[in-house]
Amino acid sequence: MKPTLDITLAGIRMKNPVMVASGTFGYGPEYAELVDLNKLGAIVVKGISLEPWGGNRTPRMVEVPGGLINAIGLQNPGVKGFTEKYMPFLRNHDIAVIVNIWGKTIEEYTEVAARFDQVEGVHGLEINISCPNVKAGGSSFGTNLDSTAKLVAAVRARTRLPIIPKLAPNVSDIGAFAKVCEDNGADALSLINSFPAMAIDIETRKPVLANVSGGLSGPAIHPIAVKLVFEAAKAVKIPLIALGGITSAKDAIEFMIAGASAVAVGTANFTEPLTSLEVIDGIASYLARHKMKSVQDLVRSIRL
Amino acid sequence: MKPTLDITLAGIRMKNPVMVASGTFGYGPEYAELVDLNKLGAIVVKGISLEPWGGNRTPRMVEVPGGLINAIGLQNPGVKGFTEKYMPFLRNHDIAVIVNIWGKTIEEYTEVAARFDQVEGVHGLEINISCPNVKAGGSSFGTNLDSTAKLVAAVRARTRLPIIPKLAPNVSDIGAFAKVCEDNGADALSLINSFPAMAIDIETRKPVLANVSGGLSGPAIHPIAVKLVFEAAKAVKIPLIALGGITSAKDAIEFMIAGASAVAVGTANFTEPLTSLEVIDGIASYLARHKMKSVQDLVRSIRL
Amino acid sequence: MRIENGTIVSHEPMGPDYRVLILKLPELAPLARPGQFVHLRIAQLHDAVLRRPFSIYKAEGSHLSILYKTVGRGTASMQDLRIDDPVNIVGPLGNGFPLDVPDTATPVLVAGGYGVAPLYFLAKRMKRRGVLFIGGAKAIDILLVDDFLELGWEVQVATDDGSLGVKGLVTAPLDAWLQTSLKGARPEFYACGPNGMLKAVGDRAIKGDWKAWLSLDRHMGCGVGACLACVQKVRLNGQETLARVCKDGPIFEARDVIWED
Amino acid sequence: MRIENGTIVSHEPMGPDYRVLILKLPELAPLARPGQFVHLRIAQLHDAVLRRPFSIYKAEGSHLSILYKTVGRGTASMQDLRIDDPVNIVGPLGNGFPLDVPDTATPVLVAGGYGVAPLYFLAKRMKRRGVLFIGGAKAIDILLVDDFLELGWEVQVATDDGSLGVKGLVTAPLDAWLQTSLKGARPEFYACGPNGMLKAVGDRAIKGDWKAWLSLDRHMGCGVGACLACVQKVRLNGQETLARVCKDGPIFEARDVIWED
Ligand SMILES: Cc1cc2nc3c(=O)[nH]c(=O)nc-3n(C[C@H](O)[C@H](O)[C@H](O)COP(=O)(O)OP(=O)(O)OC[C@H]3O[C@@H](n4cnc5c(N)ncnc54)[C@H](O)[C@@H]3O)c2cc1C
Ligand SMILES: Cc1cc2nc3c(=O)[nH]c(=O)nc-3n(C[C@H](O)[C@H](O)[C@H](O)COP(=O)(O)OP(=O)(O)OC[C@H]3O[C@@H](n4cnc5c(N)ncnc54)[C@H](O)[C@@H]3O)c2cc1C
Ligand SMILES: Cc1cc2nc3c(=O)[nH]c(=O)nc-3n(C[C@H](O)[C@H](O)[C@H](O)COP(=O)(O)O)c2cc1C
Ligand SMILES: Cc1cc2nc3c(=O)[nH]c(=O)nc-3n(C[C@H](O)[C@H](O)[C@H](O)COP(=O)(O)O)c2cc1C
Ligand code: FES
Ligand code: FES
Repeated sequence: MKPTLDITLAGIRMKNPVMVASGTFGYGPEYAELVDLNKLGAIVVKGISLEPWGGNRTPRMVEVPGGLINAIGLQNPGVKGFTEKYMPFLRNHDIAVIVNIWGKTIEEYTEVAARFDQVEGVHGLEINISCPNVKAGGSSFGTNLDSTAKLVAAVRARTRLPIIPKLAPNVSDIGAFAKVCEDNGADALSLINSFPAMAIDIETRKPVLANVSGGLSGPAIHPIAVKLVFEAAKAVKIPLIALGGITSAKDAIEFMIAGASAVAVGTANFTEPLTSLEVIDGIASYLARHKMKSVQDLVRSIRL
Repeated sequence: MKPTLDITLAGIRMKNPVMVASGTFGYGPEYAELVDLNKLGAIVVKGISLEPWGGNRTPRMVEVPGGLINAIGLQNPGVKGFTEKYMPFLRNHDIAVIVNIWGKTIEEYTEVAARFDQVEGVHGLEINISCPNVKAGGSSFGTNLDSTAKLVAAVRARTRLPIIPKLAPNVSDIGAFAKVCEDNGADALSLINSFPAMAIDIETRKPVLANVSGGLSGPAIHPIAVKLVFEAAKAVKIPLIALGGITSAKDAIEFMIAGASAVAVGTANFTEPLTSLEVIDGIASYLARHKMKSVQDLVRSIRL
Repeated sequence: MRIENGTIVSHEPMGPDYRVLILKLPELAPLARPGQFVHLRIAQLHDAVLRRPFSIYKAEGSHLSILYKTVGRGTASMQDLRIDDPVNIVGPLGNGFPLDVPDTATPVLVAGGYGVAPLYFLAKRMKRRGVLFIGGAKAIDILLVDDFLELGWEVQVATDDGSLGVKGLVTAPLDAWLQTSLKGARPEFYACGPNGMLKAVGDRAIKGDWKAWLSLDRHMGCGVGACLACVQKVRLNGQETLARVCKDGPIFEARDVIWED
Repeated sequence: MRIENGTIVSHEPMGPDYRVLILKLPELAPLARPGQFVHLRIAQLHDAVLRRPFSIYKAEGSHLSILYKTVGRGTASMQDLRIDDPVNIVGPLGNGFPLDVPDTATPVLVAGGYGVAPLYFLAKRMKRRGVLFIGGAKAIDILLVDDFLELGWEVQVATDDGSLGVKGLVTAPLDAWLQTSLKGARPEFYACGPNGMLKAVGDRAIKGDWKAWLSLDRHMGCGVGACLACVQKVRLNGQETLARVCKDGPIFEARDVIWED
C-alpha cells in the first residue's frame, strides 16, 4: 500500500507536507516552467506589504560556504499589485497558497492581513516577524516576546485565515516565542527565517552587501534549525513548518522527526529547482521502506 | 619594511593575533609535534573546572556540511590535574597561555579563577559562560544579562588575571551582552562559542549525539560570527577575540576588519593542523600587500 | 526554459585564461537565442548553493557552448570537468538580443573580454554584417577575431596595454569610426562587457539618437526572476522601476537603464 | 607524527567494495608501526571539516598503503582520486600493536572486514607465525587470504551467508580451533573488526587467561588526542578512566576495556 502524504495543517489541506519557502520561489510563475506547481504541498509567496516596496540596493546576495547571505530587503508589489498580477495564476493551480506578509508597524501588518481576508484563493498567512533585512521592520518584533505577542494577537483579530508566525532564529529561548505565538492565536508556526550574517570584502574592506548585513540561509544553518524545531516542538501543540537548509528528503525527514508537520524548501530551489519534488518522492519512499502508513507517523517521532 | 604582528591584548603580550581555540587544541602537547607552539599568539586550553569532569557519553561529535556538532561535555582533569600535568609543558614554551574555565555555579567559577591566580605561567582566563553542552552549566548564564553580569563581576573580584568572557552566539542582542561584560570588569571578550545544534539519524530516528544536541562549529557559522563581532564592536571599547569557522587568513582578516583585535582558530585545527600558522603568514602578507605597518591598522577598519 | 542534464562533448582552452565548454543538451540547445544565458550547476563544488550564469556562445543542433574565463572558485573548479562528465543546466534564460536590425542600420558590436561570446552567437544569427569593436586588458583577452572576419565582419581591437590593436579603451576606435566611417548609415549597437563600457556605448547611442542593446552582468541567485537579487533600476514607460536582469534582461536598451554608480 | 603531502602511486580495487590506495610519503611511511593509523584529508570534499582515519595496511620504504571500504560520502569521493593526485596525511597515529609475542604464545589474529588490513601489516612485521580468523558478510568481504597463506599463516574463514568458509560468525571456527588445536600452546589475540567481535574475542581471552589486543574503531575529530571525541571507558591501574582511542589506543588490551553498550 502506498503511504499517504496528504496533511491538513492549520486547516489548510495539502497534497503533501512539502512547500516552497517565501522569497525563494517568487510568486509562482517564475519556476513554473521547471516545477509543476500542482505537485507541491503549498507555495509560500515572497513577503507582501501594504504598499509596493523597493527593497535594498544591490549587491543583495553573496554566496558563502554552504549557504548565501541575502539582503533583498523585501521588495514586493504590495497587496494590490500582488493580488492583481499573481493571484489569477495561482488560483489556476491546485496548490495551497500561503501569503507571507510583513509591515513596518503593527497597523500595517493587520491591514495587510485584513485585506487578504477578502482575496479568494489565499489559504493562509505566514507572518514574517523576523526578517533580518528591513531595519524599520520585522526584526525587532521577532526577538521580543511582548511585541511578538502583540503583533500575533493583533493580526489574529483581523483575519479568519490561518495565521502562521515565522520565527526569528536568533533568540535564546525559541520555546518561549513559540508559546507566546500559540497563546495569542497562531494556528501554526514557521521556523526558521535566515540568520543575521555578514560578509566583508577584505580587499576593499567594505561589506559585500549594500545593506551591510543580511540573512544566512542554506545547508550551513540546517543543524541549528533542527535544534530550534526540536525545542519549539516541546513548547507547543500547534503544528510546525520547518525550514532551513533543506537540500534532500533526508533533511526534511530530520525536521519532521524533530517535530515538524511540514517543511519548506528555500535556498535549494536556486541550487536545484527540482529539490522540492525530490523531497516529496524521497519522503514517500522512506515511508514505504519504513512501513509507515502516513507521513503523519513521522511527525515528532524522535526516539530519545 | 615588514609589518608588525605583535599585539598586547588585555595586557597579554602576543607575537601575533592568532590563537588556537579552547577545546580544539587540547592542552598543548597534542599538536606540538605538528605545530610549533612558539609561533602562535596564544593557546586557549580546553575548559577547566574545579574538579575533574567526565563529560558526555559517546558519540560526542558528528560531521555536518560545513561543520561539526560536538557535545564533548567539557571533560577535563580539573584545576589541579591540569596544572600539574600540563603547565610545566606550557611554561616551557614562548606562548601566551589563556585558560578557559567553567563551573556549574558562580562559586565554582570564582574558585577556579582564584586558584589560577596562583599558577605561574597563566596569562589570562577565558570564562566560558556559554557552553551549549553542559545542562547544569554555562548555557543559562550566557543567555541572560543579569547572570552574565553577576558571573563576570564575581570572577573579576577574585582574580587579578585578565578575564575574557566568551559569549554565547544564540542571543538577539549581542551588543547588550558585550556591554554588560565590559561594565562588570571584563578585559576583553571572546566571541563566539558554538551554536546549539542537532542531527538526527533518520534510520534509527534517534539523535546522533548521545547528549541529544551539541554545538555547531566550522565554516558554516562564520558569516553569523562576523555579524556578531561587528555588532559587539559597536557596543564596547574592550578588545575582541573573534572565532567561528576560520579556515584561512581571509576569514581572520574579515573578523579583524569587522572589529576583532585577535582571532582564534578552532575546528580548522582538525581539518588542517597547520591552519593557524597559515593564518599568521597570510595576515603578514596581506598587511605587506596593503602597505599597512601594523596588524592593529586592520582592527575595526571596516569602511561603511 | 528547461532543466537538463548535459554531458560534456569537449572542453578546450582558448588561450591561457579562457575555455570553451561544449555540452550535449538535446532539449535545451535548440531553444537558445543570442543574448540568452544558461545557469550551470558546478556539482563538484559541494558547498556552493548558487549556479553560475554564462552567456550562450554557440548553439548548433543538440550542442550548446559557453566560453568562460576563470575568475573565482566556481570557474576554477569547472576546469576539472572532463569529457562525458554530466553537467546540470537550466536555460535558456533571459530575453536575448532583438535579431531584427532595421534595414537601414549597421550593426555595431562592442565587446569586452568574454562579452564577445554572446555577440558572436548574435553575429551568426544576424542577417546583416557589421563591425565588431573588441577591447580587453591584454592580447590574450581578445578572442574570436578570426571567427568574426570569417563571417565577413570588420573587426577593430583595443587593449589596455597596447599588446594588440590600439592602446586604450575600446571607445577610442569606436569614436574614430563613428566620426569617419558612418557616412550617413545609422549604427545599431549591441554591447556586452563591463559596466563602464556599456554605459559609454549607451551614452553615444543616446547622443546620436541610435539604439544600443546592452547586456548587463549582475550577480544572480535564481536566474529565473524569483529571488530579486539581480535587479537594475530601469525606466519603463516613463516610470522608474526595478527590472530583474535575469528575467527582464539581461539585454536592455540604453535609454531604459538608470545607472547609479 | 608528521603532516605530509603525499601523492598517489596506485589506486586499485580489491573486489567490488574495497580499494587499495598506495601513497608516496617519504617522511611518514618509515615511521609506521602495525596497528597505527593515518588521518586522511579528502580535499575534494570541500564541505567536510573532518579527516578520515584509516589503518595502515602496508608501509614499505617511502610507500604507505591503506585498504578501504566505501561506506559514506568521504570514502565515496575518495574513489575519484587518481594517480599523482596530492593527498594530505597526518600520521602515523595511535599506539599500535605490541610486536613482541611471548615465545610460548601462538599469535591468533581475528579480523572483520577491512579490519584485516592492520593485521596483515602486523603479520608481516611479526617474527612468529600463527593463525588468522577472518569473518565478513559475504565472500567479497574476505580479503587477503592468499597473502596470509603466502606468509605461512593458517587461515580460517567465516561468512554470514556461508558464501565462503563456514557460515556464521568468526567466533565459530575460533571456538572450534581453541578446543581442538591449542594443544597446550597459549594463544595471544590481535583483533580488529566490529565491537561485537572485539568483545567476543576479549571475553574468550579473559576466560582463558590469555592476552587480547583489540583495535577499537571510534568516530574521530582530531586524531591526535586534543578533542576528546573518541573516548572509551577503560580501566587503568584499577581506576576507571576515559582513554582517547586515537592517542591512547586504538589498541587496548581486553582487560582494560569497559564495554558499555
Ligand atoms: C548574464 C551573464 C552572462 C555571463 N556570461 C559569461 C560568459 O559568457 N563567460 C564568462 O566567463 N563569464 C560570464 N559571466 C560571468 C560569470 O557568471 C562569472 O564569471 C562567474 O559566475 C564567476 O563564478 P566564480 O565562482 O568563478 O567566481 P566567484 O567570484 O568565486 O563567485 C562568487 C559568486 O559571485 C558570482 N559572480 C562572480 N563574478 C560574477 C560576474 N562577473 N557576474 C555574475 N556573477 C558573478 C558568482 O556567480 C558566485 O555566485 C556572465 C554573467 C552573467 C550575469
Ligand atoms: C582507527 C581506525 C582505523 C580505521 N581503519 C580503516 C581501514 O583500514 N579501512 C576502512 O575502510 N575503514 C577504516 N576505518 C573506518 C573509516 O574511518 C570510516 O569508514 C570512514 O571514516 C568513513 O568515512 P565516510 O565519509 O565514507 O563515511 P560517513 O559515514 O559519511 O562519515 C561521516 C563521519 O563519520 C565518521 N565515520 C563513519 N564511519 C566510521 C567508522 N567506521 N569509524 C570511524 N569513523 C567513522 C567519518 O570519519 C566522518 O567523520 C577506521 C576507523 C578508525 C577509527
Ligand atoms: C533570497 C531570499 C529571499 C527571502 N525572502 C523572504 C521573505 O520575503 N519573507 C520571509 O519570511 N522569508 C524570506 N526568506 C527566508 C526563507 O523563506 C527561509 O526562511 C530561509 O531562507 C531559510 O531556509 P533555506 O535555508 O532553505 O533557504 C528569503 C530567503 C532568501 C534566500
Ligand atoms: C570539539 C570542540 C570542543 C570545544 N570545547 C570548548 C571548551 O571546552 N570551552 C569553550 O569555551 N569552547 C569550546 N569549544 C568551542 C570553540 O572554542 C569555538 O568557540 C567554536 O568551535 C567556534 O569556532 P570554530 O568554528 O573555529 O571551531 C569547542 C569546540 C569544539 C569543536
Ligand atoms: S537572479 Fe533571482 S531574480 Fe534575477
Ligand atoms: S579524535 Fe580527538 S581526542 Fe581522539
